[in-house]
Amino acid sequence: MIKQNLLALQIVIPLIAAPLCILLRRRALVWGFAVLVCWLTFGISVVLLRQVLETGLVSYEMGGWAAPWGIEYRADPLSAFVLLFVSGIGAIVLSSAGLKDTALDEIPVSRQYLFFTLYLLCLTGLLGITITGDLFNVFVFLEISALSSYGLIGLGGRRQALPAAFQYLVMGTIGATFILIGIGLMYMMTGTLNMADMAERLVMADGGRTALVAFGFLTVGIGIKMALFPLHIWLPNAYAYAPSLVTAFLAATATKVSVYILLRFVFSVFGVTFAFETLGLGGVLMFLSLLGIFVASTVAIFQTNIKRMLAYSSVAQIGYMVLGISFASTTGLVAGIVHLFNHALIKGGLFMAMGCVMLRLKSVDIEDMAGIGRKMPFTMAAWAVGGLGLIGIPATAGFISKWYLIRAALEQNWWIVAVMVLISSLLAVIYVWRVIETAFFKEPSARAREAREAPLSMLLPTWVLVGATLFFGVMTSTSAGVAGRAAEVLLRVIP
Amino acid sequence: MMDNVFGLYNYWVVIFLMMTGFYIVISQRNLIKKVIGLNIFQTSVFLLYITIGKVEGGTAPIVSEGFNVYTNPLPSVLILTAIVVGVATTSVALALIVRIREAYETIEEDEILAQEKLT
Amino acid sequence: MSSSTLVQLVLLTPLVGAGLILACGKRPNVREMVTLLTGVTLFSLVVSLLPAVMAGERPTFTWFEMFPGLPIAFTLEPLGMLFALVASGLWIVTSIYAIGYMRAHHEEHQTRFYTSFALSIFGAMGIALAGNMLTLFLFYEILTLSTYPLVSHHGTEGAMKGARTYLSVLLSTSVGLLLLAVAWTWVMAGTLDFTEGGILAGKVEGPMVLVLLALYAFGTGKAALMPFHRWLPAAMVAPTPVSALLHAVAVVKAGVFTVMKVVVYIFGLDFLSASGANVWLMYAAGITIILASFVALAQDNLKRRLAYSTVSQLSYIVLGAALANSWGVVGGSMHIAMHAFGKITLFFCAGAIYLATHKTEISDMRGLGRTMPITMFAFLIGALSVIGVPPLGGSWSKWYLALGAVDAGQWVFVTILMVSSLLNIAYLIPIPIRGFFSSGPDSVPRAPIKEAPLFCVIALSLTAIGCIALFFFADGVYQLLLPLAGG
Amino acid sequence: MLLLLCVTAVAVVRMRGLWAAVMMMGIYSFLGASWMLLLDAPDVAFTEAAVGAGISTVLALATLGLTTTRAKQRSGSSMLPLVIVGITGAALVYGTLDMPHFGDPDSPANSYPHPSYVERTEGDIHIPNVVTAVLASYRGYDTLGEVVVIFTAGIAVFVLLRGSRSRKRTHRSEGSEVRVSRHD
Repeated sequence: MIKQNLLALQIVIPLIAAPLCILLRRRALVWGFAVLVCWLTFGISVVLLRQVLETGLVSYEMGGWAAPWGIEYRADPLSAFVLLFVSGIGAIVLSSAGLKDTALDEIPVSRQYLFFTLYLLCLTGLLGITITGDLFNVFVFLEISALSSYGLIGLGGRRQALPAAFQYLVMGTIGATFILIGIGLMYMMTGTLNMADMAERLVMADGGRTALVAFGFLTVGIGIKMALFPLHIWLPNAYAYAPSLVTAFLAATATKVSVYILLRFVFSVFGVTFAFETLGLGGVLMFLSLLGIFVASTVAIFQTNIKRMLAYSSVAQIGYMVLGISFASTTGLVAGIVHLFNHALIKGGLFMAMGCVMLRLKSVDIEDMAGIGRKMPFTMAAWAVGGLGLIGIPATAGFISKWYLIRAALEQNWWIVAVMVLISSLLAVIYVWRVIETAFFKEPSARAREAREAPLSMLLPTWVLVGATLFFGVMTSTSAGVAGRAAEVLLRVIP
Repeated sequence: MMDNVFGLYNYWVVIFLMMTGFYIVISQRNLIKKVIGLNIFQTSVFLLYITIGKVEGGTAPIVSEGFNVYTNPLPSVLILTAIVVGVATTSVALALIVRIREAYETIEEDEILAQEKLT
Repeated sequence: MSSSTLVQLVLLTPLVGAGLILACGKRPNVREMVTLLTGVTLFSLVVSLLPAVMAGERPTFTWFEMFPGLPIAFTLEPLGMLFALVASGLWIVTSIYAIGYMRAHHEEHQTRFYTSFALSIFGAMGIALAGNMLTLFLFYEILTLSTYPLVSHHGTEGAMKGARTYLSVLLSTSVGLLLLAVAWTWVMAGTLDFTEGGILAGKVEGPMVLVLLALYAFGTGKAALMPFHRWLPAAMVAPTPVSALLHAVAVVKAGVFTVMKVVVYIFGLDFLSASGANVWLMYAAGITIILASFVALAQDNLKRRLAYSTVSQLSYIVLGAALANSWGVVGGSMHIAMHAFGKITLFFCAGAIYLATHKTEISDMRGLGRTMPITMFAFLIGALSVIGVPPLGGSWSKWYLALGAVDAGQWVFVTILMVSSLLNIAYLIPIPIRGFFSSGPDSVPRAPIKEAPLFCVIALSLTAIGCIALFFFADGVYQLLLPLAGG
Repeated sequence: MLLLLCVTAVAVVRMRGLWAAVMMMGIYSFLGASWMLLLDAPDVAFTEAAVGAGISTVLALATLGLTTTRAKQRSGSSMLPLVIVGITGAALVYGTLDMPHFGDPDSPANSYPHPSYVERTEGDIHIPNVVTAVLASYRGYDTLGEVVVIFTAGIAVFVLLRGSRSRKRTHRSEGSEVRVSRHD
């Protein structure tokens, strides 16, 4: 019974839990409940992934109505993989918010229980996007996650959070509306909203031009959502001024899920042939991603607010993922998908560490962080490991992604691209090292002198993420293995 | 050619409306006007969907004796959902505006940016 | 214990040592005992493996697969054996020296210092034992990163700047060029294992061999081939024990070791010499040898002069590799050991002089031989060994290198070796000469004998004796290395 | 009808007064709703009239009450937005060229899936209004999602506006303080 409804439970559990959070109200209580729900969701996704790896595809018809009439939920290796790390990171990040003296303190006490509600809703939205097999349903869940994240960002303590959230809202809504237009046009051409069904009918449908435009709108819309350069302008402010926990969660998951939608549309709905051979999407994506990597990395170097710096770095890292996708080869896709996962871990860990810093310093300004490595050695050690992952030093997860990316480039004899990827990681060295140098080798700032180590309840989740970065930097059979399966499914190497 | 013009005329109008809304969003500096623009943009997309569903000579999809041709019900269903989503977005946006006004004493984008530069 | 277990232990010992040192941070005496004990354990483990390797055994083990078909694996072969012996043996001596130096100098953050040191040795051991290029690359980066805190140890603006140069050159070459070369090799050859006779034969052709060799040679920034040598003088801001062990032995030798490994086990001597792609590398090495010597001549700061001398001497080894024949490879590899002993002695002396007199500039060092006779004598021995005068170890490696050059028909390089030896004399010998025979500033009365702390003197005497001993034991080294040449 | 829609939309662009702009928005929604009615989508039309024209407008007016009613004369070039909009619009028009014509009963959207919702509904659900039927059954899940969206928005608005008075004070008293982030 449970096994059959696993797909539905994945969404329904956090969905139902969200309003219950309002009823609980008391901080410890609501935290315990929400964390439990998150871990439960994670557990389900683990079972689901194993199931998918066994059978290849798990499908569920919502309400018992078969597609194309009803809404179908389906999980293939890619979606199961995304579900896994989104729910996992969601659970880890939320675990840190528990007792007194954590990053949750950035949010006024009177609103903390609502934070949990929004958090769970956002999680629901992200999971829903990943799991659904219905185009319009994607839009609905997209809006759930988006609306809740506007609220979450608006919770940020500084007033800059408000315009940041507003800007995100405007751009996000434009993106969503573009996606809606795309969906509408697709529906017009095929008469169905089910993705698998649509992929089949698209081949029969004549009307290349409409499909082309639909494709364009979907790509631009998703591009905004995933902060693909140059559509990224909402992201740095949103990440910089949101509460640290929110940043950690969103940075690790939200853009990743958007990349997932892109993969889904491009490979599952439109098909490689149409997207890459007819349209030459590869060239466009490659150009934009490389440009994005360089520009965003360079901008990151000049930031003084470290959360903002990491946000720009995220824009650059999205570039790596898209670059991998743009190769449209198995290795390239593995690179893109595995980087989804690896970067989620790395950025999650880094922003969690920033949460610890924020908690103790009340600032994430580089000047204030001088000498903090001596006062908060565990926090900053975690940051340093995460930073190394960002650069792609061997034995961290970042290296794995880079390795696949370079291999993908070399396999197709794109020398220049391989070289550019490597050069760009040197830019990461600069912005990461600036922080390491300041934190460990400079004389402590006034704020740093008064700081002390972050509480264990924050350090533990941070180190779980950072530890995972190291673990998946050497043990790649899980991450790269599943990514490989996912890539094969997307490219229809195996049915 | 003329066939095309008549067949697609409705779409073109809808496109014009959508683009007007889109233009308001990205060109206006006043936050409320941006929201209005978003609203118009979204409403126009709803019109697009409804236009898709229209069947020549059909009638509203309420099953009753004497009618055989019905307009496609699915777009209507979708748009009912989308309208609600639109309003939800609008309300969050407006709430944000209220708070921004409290924090910055203005709802003009340029002035907010100017204040940020100073602080 | 089987030799493959021993190899694992060799790798784990410094890592465990680092952990223990960190744990004992509050008690300096215990901490330094742990350092020494780790060093001794490590060295004895390495030595215990020697007979097996001499007998032709190649202990191997695999940790796990990082990528499908591409594991983190280790194999101990003669070249790695030599490097491991030199690095672990000299670590003990350096630890003795460091204890004297760091205490006398009242350095801060000593726990961080010793921990990073042990981690660096861990990196060096990993490089020595690496069974494939990916593993080597992994430990290469570990070595780079673990040395960084040592270079920036003082935390001053100058130290930070030096450390920044250090890091940026090493990281950008390794990430920008070496990683590319490794990935490319993987894509083309389908393996990265170090295999006798190389893995690239028949896989790459024409000018691509040249490009790939260039990526490897310049990508290995630690080999300090010009123009990527800047980090080495910059790293001289570190405390002297660091300069001595890491920037005369472990780090730089890891670089040339990598080049040697690549030439022998990735390209294969026959393939490389047949392709003719090695000729430019000879010239690049030759130019570095001569140019760096000239630069060294112009330096007045003793440590900087030694650093440029190292740059020059490293290219001897690169030259040996580039010759791609048996004499060249044996000579080059041997030079790893010979130069290590000579140069570490010189650095120890430089540190001792600094401790005793706070002098860093060569022009200030007149008459020092009278106040610090042991130090200056050791300096002389080290200098002579680096120059290559019998009966000191350095003479053998130069001899084999010259043979290699003759064998390859490259008479130019015989000349270069000669000229370089002359330049060595010109920039090294004046220092002890002035020390012993030139009187100090006239106004200052003759100072009594004042040597550096005992620990330091012991250490520098040991390495100086080592220079002499190596002359007589060179045959052992030769026997060890012979399999490299395919003999 | 369509002309009126266009005129209203353009009027919003030109207008400075926010009251009037909001009213125009309401009118626009209302006109849109009327057109939907003409296109045989009465359910949507009613919803749009009530929610789009009604609630949105009221909310916007309430916001105006809390903030300000005049938009500043905008400065700077309006070329870039025009270009973006132009390109987007042109793309869309280009896309229409392959579209099935307006009202075409054989278009994929109107002929698939077979049997159609209308035909299935009669047998499956027994509610004459197909839209309601589909909404509640086949795509009931979207409807659930819609409820969640409302809920989410409600929470978000609540979170944002709750205690905003106290925040107001904090912000003012803090003046240009940027780094300190806690208020409670």
